[in-house]
Amino acid sequence: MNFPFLTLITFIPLLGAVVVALIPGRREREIKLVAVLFSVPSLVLSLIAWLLYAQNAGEIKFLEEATWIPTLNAYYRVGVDGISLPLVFLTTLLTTLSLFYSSYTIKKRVKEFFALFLLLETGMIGVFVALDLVLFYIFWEVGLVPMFLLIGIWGQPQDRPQYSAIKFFLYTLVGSVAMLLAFIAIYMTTGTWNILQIPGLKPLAGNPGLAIAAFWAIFLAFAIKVPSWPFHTWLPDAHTAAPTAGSVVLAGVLLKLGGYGMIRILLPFFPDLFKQFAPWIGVLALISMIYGALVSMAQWDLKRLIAYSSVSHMGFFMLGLVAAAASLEVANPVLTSRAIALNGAVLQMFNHGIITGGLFFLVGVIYERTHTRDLKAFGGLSAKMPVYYGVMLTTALASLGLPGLAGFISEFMVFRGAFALIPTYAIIGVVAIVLGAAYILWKIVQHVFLGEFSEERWQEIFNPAHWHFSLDMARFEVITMAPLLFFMVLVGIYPAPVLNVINAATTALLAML
Amino acid sequence: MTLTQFLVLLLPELVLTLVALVVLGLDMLWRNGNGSRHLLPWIALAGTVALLVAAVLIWPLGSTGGAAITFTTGKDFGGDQTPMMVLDPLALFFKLFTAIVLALVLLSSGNYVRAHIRFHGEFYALILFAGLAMTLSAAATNLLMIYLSLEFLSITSYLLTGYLREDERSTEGAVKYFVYGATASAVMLYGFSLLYGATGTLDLASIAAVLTGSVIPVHWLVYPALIMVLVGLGFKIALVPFHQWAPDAYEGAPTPVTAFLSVGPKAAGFAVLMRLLLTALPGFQLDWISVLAGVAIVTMTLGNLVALWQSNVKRLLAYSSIAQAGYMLIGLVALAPEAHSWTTGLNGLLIYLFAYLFTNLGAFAVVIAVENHTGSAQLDAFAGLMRRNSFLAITMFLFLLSLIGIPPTAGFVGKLFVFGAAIQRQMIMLAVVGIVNSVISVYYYYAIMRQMFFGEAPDAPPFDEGPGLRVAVGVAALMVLMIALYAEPFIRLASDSVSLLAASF
Amino acid sequence: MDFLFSFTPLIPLFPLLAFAVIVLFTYRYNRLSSDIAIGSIALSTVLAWAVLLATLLGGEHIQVEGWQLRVPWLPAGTTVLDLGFAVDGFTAAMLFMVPFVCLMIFIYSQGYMKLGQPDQDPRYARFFAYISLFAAGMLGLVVARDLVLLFVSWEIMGLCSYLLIGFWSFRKADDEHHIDEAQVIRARKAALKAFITTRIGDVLLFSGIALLYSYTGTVTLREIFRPETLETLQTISLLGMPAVTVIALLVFGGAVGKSAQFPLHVWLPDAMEGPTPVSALIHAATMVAAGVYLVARMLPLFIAGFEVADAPALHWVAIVGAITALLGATIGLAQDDIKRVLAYSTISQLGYMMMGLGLGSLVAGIFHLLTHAFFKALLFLGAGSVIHGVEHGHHVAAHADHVHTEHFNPNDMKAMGGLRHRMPYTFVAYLAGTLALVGIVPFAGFWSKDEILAEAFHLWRADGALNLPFWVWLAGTLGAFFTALYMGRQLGLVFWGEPRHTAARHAHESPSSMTIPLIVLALFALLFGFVNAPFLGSPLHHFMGGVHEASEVVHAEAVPFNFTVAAISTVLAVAGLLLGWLLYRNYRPGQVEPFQVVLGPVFTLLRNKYYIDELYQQVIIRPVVWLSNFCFNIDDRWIIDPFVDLVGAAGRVASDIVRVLDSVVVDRWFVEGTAQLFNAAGRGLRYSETGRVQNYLLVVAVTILLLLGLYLYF
Amino acid sequence: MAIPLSWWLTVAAALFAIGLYGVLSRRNAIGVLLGIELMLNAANINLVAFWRFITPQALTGQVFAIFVIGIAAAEAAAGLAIIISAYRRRRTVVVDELDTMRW
Repeated sequence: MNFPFLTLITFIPLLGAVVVALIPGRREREIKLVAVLFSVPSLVLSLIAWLLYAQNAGEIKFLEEATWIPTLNAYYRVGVDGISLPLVFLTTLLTTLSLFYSSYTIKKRVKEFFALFLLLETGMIGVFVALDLVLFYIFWEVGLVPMFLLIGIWGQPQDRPQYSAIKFFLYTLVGSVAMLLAFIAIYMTTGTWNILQIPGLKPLAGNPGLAIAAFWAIFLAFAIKVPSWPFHTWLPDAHTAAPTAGSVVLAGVLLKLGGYGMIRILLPFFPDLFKQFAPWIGVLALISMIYGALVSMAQWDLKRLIAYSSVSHMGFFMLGLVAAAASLEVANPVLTSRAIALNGAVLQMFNHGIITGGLFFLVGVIYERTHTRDLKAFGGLSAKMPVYYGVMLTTALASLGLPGLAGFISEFMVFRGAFALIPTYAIIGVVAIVLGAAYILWKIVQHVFLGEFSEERWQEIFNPAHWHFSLDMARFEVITMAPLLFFMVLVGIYPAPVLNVINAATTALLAML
Repeated sequence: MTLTQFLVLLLPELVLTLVALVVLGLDMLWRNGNGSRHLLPWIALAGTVALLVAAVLIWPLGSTGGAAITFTTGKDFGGDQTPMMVLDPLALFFKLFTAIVLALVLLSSGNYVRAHIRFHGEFYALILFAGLAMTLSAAATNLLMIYLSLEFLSITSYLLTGYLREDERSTEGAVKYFVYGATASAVMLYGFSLLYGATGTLDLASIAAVLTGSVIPVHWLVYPALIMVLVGLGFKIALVPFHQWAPDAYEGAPTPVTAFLSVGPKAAGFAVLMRLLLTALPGFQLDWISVLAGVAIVTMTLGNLVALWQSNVKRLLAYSSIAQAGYMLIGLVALAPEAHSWTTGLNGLLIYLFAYLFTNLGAFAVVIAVENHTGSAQLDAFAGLMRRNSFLAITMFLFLLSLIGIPPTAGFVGKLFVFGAAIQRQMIMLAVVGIVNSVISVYYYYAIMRQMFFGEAPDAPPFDEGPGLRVAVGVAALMVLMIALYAEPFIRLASDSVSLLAASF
Repeated sequence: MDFLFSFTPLIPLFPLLAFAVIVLFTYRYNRLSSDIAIGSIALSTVLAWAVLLATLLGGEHIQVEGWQLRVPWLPAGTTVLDLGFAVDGFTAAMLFMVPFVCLMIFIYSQGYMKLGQPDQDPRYARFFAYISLFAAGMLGLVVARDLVLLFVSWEIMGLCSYLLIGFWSFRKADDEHHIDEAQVIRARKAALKAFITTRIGDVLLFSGIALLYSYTGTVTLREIFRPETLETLQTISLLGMPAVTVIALLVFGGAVGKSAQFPLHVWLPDAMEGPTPVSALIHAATMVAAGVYLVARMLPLFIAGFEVADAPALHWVAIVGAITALLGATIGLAQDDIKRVLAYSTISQLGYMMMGLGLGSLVAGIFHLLTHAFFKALLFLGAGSVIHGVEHGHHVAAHADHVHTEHFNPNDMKAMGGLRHRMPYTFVAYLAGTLALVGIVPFAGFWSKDEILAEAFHLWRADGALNLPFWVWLAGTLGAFFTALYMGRQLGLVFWGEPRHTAARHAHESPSSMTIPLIVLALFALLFGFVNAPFLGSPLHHFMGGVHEASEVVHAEAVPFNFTVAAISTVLAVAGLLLGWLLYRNYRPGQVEPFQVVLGPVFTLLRNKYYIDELYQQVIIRPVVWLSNFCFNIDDRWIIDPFVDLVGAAGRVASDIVRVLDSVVVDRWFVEGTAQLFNAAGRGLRYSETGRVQNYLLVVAVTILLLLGLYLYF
Repeated sequence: MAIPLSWWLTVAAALFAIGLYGVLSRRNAIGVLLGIELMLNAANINLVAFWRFITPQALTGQVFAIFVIGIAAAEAAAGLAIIISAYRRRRTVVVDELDTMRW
């Protein structure tokens, strides 16, 4: 396989960003078109890559290597396996959808928006494909900057966008600089940045104190991104302030960067330490799950609610990860349990991307019409916007883990693994499922869709002059949601296509530790 | 050594001197009403190019081993050959460095000078002379030569700082700069004298030799000497607590000069510091490492914390440059003798300097452009820059990222190397302090970003920065990216430049 | 005939397709939609009965071993988890009842939702979509081969109950429909209550399944019930108990939620807010049956636990069942809403089934489940028909005299009376249902209830002491009496005496689309009991009794018919029925209720359902809501957002001092404390920059002296 | 009679201290300038003294001293120029009053 899939997937958007930047700013139509078109190849290629990959199990594929900074022994090294591939696809999919959606909804500073968004895509994909710590770090930070601007410039004034933007920026930066030190320390002992080799070289094995410091430093960086309690507070603000597409990518992909990092770097580099600290990380996971659910139950701002629900759902992910890391045994029954847990974790990331991404699109749908997200302002919409009700209900149910939809599969696998390996945590964790049902149905469905529809209230929030599409979901909104719904149902009913890829990789990974 | 050798080895300096004099002369000729004065900056620029060329021409002579440049004292005095300067990789590096600094400063100063300064020729000539002083100081291997070149640099800097005679801030800054600088150099000179007394020689290498092999109990003199020398050099580099002149001088000076001051003297100071400590005082490692480590921490922290409060961008960047010097110092403090490892600290220092050169000069170029337009360097002058001149805004953003140290920018590579060195030497504390500081620094760099991107300036029309500035900013931005994405040649350059030093250590 | 089995997957598939088709395409065309729904369920019924036939003919090996179909579903590490369908005697028996009852209800709904009439329900099509999905869920549950598919169907039913109970929880602004604001809110609350309450049970079941899967590595029922698997489960210890017990309890928890057993029964009565057919569906054929079915399916697990544990799950099943039986029956005495009475009766009947299973008798429980499905569906549809009639009467009356506009609750039994003349078919059917429920020979209820009681009695006599079976038997018998009592009361109030309201006076018989299902079901209520009548040799026993033989722990032999038990319960039943009927036949509106006279304060207690709802409100719901707000405050007000504000503050510090000073004096101690750190530091240091060069130099001098001092010191 | 090195050094140190004191204490810029000159000359005394006592055969110390004298002159010139231009703007040569730029 010498066709440079990943390089193209990663850098075509960058090229697109440049092209967009060169188009004169007033030609908005062309800009939007070009931006969307430039995001499509990556999507197609990543899909092809997935299909090609599906046949062969476990190991890294589409590997590309080129010397980059010899003195630093840093390489341009990219490749994917079953863990990163779904996430790459997720990224390309959500980006294309976001760009498509935004081409209808973004009105101000169009050129900058689309250029930045494509740049952001490059950064995110890069993180998933990079197999060299330096490269990884660079992509990691590259993604940071555009998102910072997206939030700051296109955020709604009432949500203090600049404040949220800098908060997001600082939080992430704190984590990543700590991570940088840890990476350097690792390089000192192993002499390589190669993510695939380092686990074999037992980094910092000689220096326990430093190893622990490095472990927590890296953990911090990823935990902030995931985000795990108590590093989560940038999330609600960032989500609330960001424009719809921004929130979608933020929840759909950026959170996954952290999760992916934990699986790809933290776990393989320090399996023993991870095992040793698993109890503590597990506690964090539990707190994230339950606390996140509780807090989102207290929200009256739709976006904030979903943001906090992300905290809860990524808690599930961490629980699965902890379960997988809680034992290093590779004898079969245990290995299977660990693999299931890790599969659940990875799938949870994928699902959360699809579902929560969708939820944010749907918030956008109502926000674009009414310019409010206050749950108290709605009610009885299901009669007014039946299609919207149907779509939102499906997505929401997927989010609360209703069997038959995507969310359930990953939750089930996570808990399957957790019950086998860390029963106590699992028993506590299930509370989050009940709470999940509570805030989704009680807050979202009840307040927005059920109840009495009041015409006058509607009149004061909905101004037809500002909305040129149909009252119920417009065609472009339906088109945006369709692929996501498709995956929710597909994964919910027949997850094998996705899980085959993931399972192979996770099993290989765990067996390697 | 023969005159020809002598001339060849000094070629870059000679070229530079020549051009400077030519500029002065032409200024005289064109003073009265002749309209071709606008050529002067380009001539000066040509001079820097010539310097570059010359440096490249004699590169082979210096790159290997290095060639000593000696002055012969007269027959009646024994006619011994006293080495005064050396043409070694480090010296060459700084010749290159100087050429770039001068070029960027000259490019970005054109409009400003035309707008604010009466005597163009003198101004450009002075800048060239300052550059000359830099190259000399970087090459000097003899206390006398060091003192001379640094004084040369200082005096030119004083004059440049006070060049806006009608502007009281400028003159005030100059006075302070002068008083502080003169005192500091006097202290340093006293230190030199003690060092001479302790060893009986002014040549760095022989000082080391004497100190290592000496029987006479003179070591007690060396430490005070060391301290006093540090005062002088700390003043040049603007290390805390010898930094306080910097903000005033920077704020007062004409902005192009500020740009120069924020890079040139610092670089010279570091060059001398490296050479002096590593060549002359390797034996006193423990002393100066511990002192410098402390200085580095204080410098980073104080620079950043105070910068949080500035509302004038020039002053803000002044403090930022103080903090940056702190990061660079880590490279020297955490220098790793084993030259084979990827970061010897010293090469980190040079890479950082190089990255800093483009980043800071680029940033100042943008400030100049904005100031040319709004007539102010306050933060709010940057409001809505993205709408008024997106090129400047984006590049400025890039420079700020580089100052923070976020990839893919040059600053990241620099930090990678110096922090790497710190970790390699197990000086985790230093690295952590550095990291924390670079996070704090985000706050005030963000202040500028905020104005540029989020701030709204209703009645501010778009403007054009003019060719010179555009080139300067463009080149700087390009290099900032290059150094990060195609780091190899720069890293090698830096490593080679310090290889001799590290080896001699 | 075995080829018939290959149709099994289609049984749940047809309604599922109906759902999809209606929701996606035909939701605009009401009649077409309902026809699709009815057609699909009819097809399922046919297939189901075909499968039943095949099972009957298949004889022992099919009825016990069963037939199954596997599809690989998801890869799990080195193993693969596969799903599938299975049929055995038990399944077949369920397959006889479920789709058929559903079919009846579907047909009935067509009339109830007023197809083609001016006041037809605006979301008629959607209603049929939902009930189709509901049926699909139940059928899927029945034919599931493994716990995952079972759980999927299980949850789908949960969802449908949410959607259907809340079916009237909103309306178009321009909607002429009869529901009012109050009902909208009630329906909304009820739906949520149902979902969340059952969800609690679901989560327990979910945990149970996950545990089973973890310990046995499989979710396939028959593989779990292998003797060796059960033994491993018996040996593993979890939380100080044998794993098998823990899992059994978790599974039972699920059943408690779905089958509305005490203490999770609270959602069921409120579920009355849904349209009546939905109540019938939930109470008879689908939702609540699921819980019982689950426990019956997992019986080997319980019994395996019975062997090892000292506090076995099986006992809990019996105890909870007994409590529920009494609880429901007693509360039923004091309700005025015709449907609520039936709801509580359902609760208590479910209690009976649990008792039966709790005593280890699969067949007793399931037999009662089947009979109950028929007569309870009958009763609900009958009640629906009554309500429908009374409503109609109300409309007529309203049109008759225009002054008549006060709020009117068509469910209120005290507003009815004398309906036996106005709605003869309904009356007859209802009577049949009542007799079946009360347990009068030869109606279905008699046989099934009697078997449970007989079982208990038998076990008691077997060891003699006043053991658990005795108490179960006692509870059952008392329950039987109360059941008869409240049904007598209901008959008296609804069908006898003078009409107590103009609406009742104008009430009239429902359309045939509603009455025909009533009649059909009435026949079943009368005859279905004989499928397991002892004097016929308990055919059902032979048919499905053996399904758990493989596990080597369950032994199902039919208990011989016990005359004493039958006599006692019958006598009590007749007595209760007559008593209730006599007391309430001539009840006048406004007069004090006879029971209240007799029971006094107890009656109030019953009327308020033992205040359990209020209790939960105080003990569970409020604390949770409080906690969530508490966490939110932590997050947003007290700790973390302030911390974030520190970041923001420091960020603003850079930009301009004034705003910083503001943010420094933010009225939160946390910011105070921490922001000071930065700002003060910055500010303080800043003032070292006095602008006076000599101060600067002084600093230098001091520094030199300091360093020299250090040097001399060391 | 030869005066021992230590005496010279002491004198030089004293001179240096006096100069530094002058720099720190004089309010008049010219006075400050003089203080600096004193410090420079203190260094000169050192240089010459060390030359005489340690390396009489090589001229380095003396040469250095001479250079310093030259530099001092240049420095003074530049300094005076600056001070004068400041005086033109402010009509004062009091260093303390030059504090428009601070924090």
